[in-house]
Amino acid sequence: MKLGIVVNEGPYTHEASDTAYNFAVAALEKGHEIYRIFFYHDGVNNATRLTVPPQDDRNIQQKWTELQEKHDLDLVVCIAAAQRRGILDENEMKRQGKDAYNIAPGFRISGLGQLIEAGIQCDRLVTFGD
Amino acid sequence: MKLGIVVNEGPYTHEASDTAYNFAVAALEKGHEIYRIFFYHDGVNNATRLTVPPQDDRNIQQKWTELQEKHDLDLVVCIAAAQRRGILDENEMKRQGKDAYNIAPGFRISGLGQLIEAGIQCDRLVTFGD
Amino acid sequence: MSEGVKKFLYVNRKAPHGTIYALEALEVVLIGAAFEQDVELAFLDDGVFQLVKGWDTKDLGSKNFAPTYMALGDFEVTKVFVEKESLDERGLTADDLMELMYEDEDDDWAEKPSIRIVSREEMARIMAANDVILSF
Amino acid sequence: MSEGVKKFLYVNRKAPHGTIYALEALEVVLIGAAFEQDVELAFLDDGVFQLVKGWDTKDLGSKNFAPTYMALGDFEVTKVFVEKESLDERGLTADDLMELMYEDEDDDWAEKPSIRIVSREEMARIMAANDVILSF
Amino acid sequence: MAMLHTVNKSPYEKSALESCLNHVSEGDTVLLIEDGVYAVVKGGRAANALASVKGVKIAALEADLKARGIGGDKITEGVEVVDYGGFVDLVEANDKTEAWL
Amino acid sequence: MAMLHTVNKSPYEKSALESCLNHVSEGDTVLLIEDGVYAVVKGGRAANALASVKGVKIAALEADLKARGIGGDKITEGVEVVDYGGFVDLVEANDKTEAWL
Repeated sequence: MKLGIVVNEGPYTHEASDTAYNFAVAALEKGHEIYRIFFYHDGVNNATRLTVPPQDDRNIQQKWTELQEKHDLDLVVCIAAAQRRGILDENEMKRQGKDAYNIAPGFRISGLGQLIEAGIQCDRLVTFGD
Repeated sequence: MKLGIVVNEGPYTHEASDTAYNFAVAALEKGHEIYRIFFYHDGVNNATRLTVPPQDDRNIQQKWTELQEKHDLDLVVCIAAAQRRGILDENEMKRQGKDAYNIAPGFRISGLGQLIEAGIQCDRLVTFGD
Repeated sequence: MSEGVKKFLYVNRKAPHGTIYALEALEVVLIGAAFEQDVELAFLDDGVFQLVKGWDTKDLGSKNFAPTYMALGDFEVTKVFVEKESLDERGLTADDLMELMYEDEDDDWAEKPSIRIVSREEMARIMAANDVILSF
Repeated sequence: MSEGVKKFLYVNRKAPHGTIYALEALEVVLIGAAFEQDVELAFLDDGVFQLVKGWDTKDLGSKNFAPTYMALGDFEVTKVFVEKESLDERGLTADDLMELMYEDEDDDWAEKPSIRIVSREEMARIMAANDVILSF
Repeated sequence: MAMLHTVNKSPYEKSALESCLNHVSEGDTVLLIEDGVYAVVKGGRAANALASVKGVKIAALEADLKARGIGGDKITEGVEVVDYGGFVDLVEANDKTEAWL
Repeated sequence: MAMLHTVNKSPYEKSALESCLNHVSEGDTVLLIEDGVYAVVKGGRAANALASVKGVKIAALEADLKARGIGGDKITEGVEVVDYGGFVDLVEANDKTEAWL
């Protein structure tokens, strides 16, 4: 089946992003297609490359980035939610007159339409959040 | 009285940081001393200068920064919680080998001991969170 | 099934102001309205508090987004289901809610209420009858 | 009052793993142990799940921080109160909990259990008797 | 050693208020803030629970009530409405504060 | 039109499971994940509530049970334990998924 996944919480704070990641891995192993993973609400915080988790803990952002590379996934960060929470790519940095950006490799920033479109295109939409 | 304030949630996502801000303003207006405001858990997300809230909404980070300037407040961001969530100052950026930092003016990064010390030094400790 | 019109249900179960879910859910609904799918909104549990009228957020200092609910009709979002049992438990009645209206193009643009109070059983059937559920 | 030894109570009411509060609360307790204040830990409501033994977080992929609870005694955190009513409601008994021990320096370093099961009424008195409460 | 308890959770979504009321002592104050103020809506299940607690002052934060459209005769009897300044006064008047998060 | 309902909240802290069980239809499946798995602890109040629901399959995610030390005879009867692959299969086997957040 063609899957859409929605991630609504930040890494570490809430288990939702671990669950979403493990679910995505299991779906890929079973040969399903992941059409898109959409990060909304605090979920946009999965996409900052500035995290420094403790040495003995997982690096959730890095796990997403590696999964994206391996399977050419479409990891979309909602632009409105990202602006509110200080997640910017280089383009947004310039547009907003900021002096730094923090998006991690493998994620792209786009609009909420990408969520609706995933709902239309996918056989199933699965939401992880708080 | 000498007050310590703990803020445990990020701006916008949860009302806790609004409540803490409004409480701090009211305490200052009544002539109380705010010994320290400590940002823990997702509360560290109050301290990113990269947020771009909608034009018709409040800018919570900026409100904290201005309150700090006006009253010379001690706004402390927990270093462990901040690392997990990608909030860095210039020093941490260098130490961790990162290429950008995002802390807003008026906040400083320090250890959890600052929270305990506030508990010891203050007449009252008031916590806002989820 | 992946190309036709789908029935989208937005399920709102959280109170406004305390957390951002109500506001960010509305942002999805507004964007979604442009996609010409069938759209229904469900308010149950603490979600019914979102529709209580008379908000004044000035002292709190946050944005008053009540007008966005009032504008849903203009975005052709006209099916708003509110669960009666959720209202009852919380001491609320239909009179406590905002009056959401829309103009019915099939009935000479007559103004009609968007909110329909439904029982818990009907709410379960509404959930079962949709294709895609977005939960907030 | 601002310079003497204070009685700190850490109130843990949330389950582990689902959210980070349990883990980050422990980090505060460990740092706080260095400050030579009186320290007590309270576990009630879903907080009692933090002490259930037998964690295996491998499949989940997160850090297993159960050993940190086991090490509390070494940090001289020896007063751990667990509410009986909270255990009962959740189908748990004292036997389901980790065995937290400490060495009593006043009793020839005898090994003693840190956990004390208390009633809801006693828990209320423990809260009332402390100077500073940190809630997680 | 009177205590101020703050509750910021909806009593219909979370068990924080119930747990708080199970642990208050006589002479304490419970201040409802944020989504906690939904407990005062007259005729609601939670308002009935509040009414059954004796010897404890119940207060609610005005800004949070107003933001949510809860005012006047929608507020159950026995609840004191305070502004942020009143919140500060309650913190001062009690020996310590416990947040029921 | 069978549905998969996911519940990730502790039934002792939040009302999500209760509301979910009030809205399921016959033939649906409820999958407990994250803190939702605490509902299966035998002898707990929530396990009794689960047992009263008829015509609905109850499943729980193995990784979340194991992380929390809930296994073997601590799990109440009638609960199917599934791994992440089983979660994916449940998503496929049902027409749609509703998350009770």
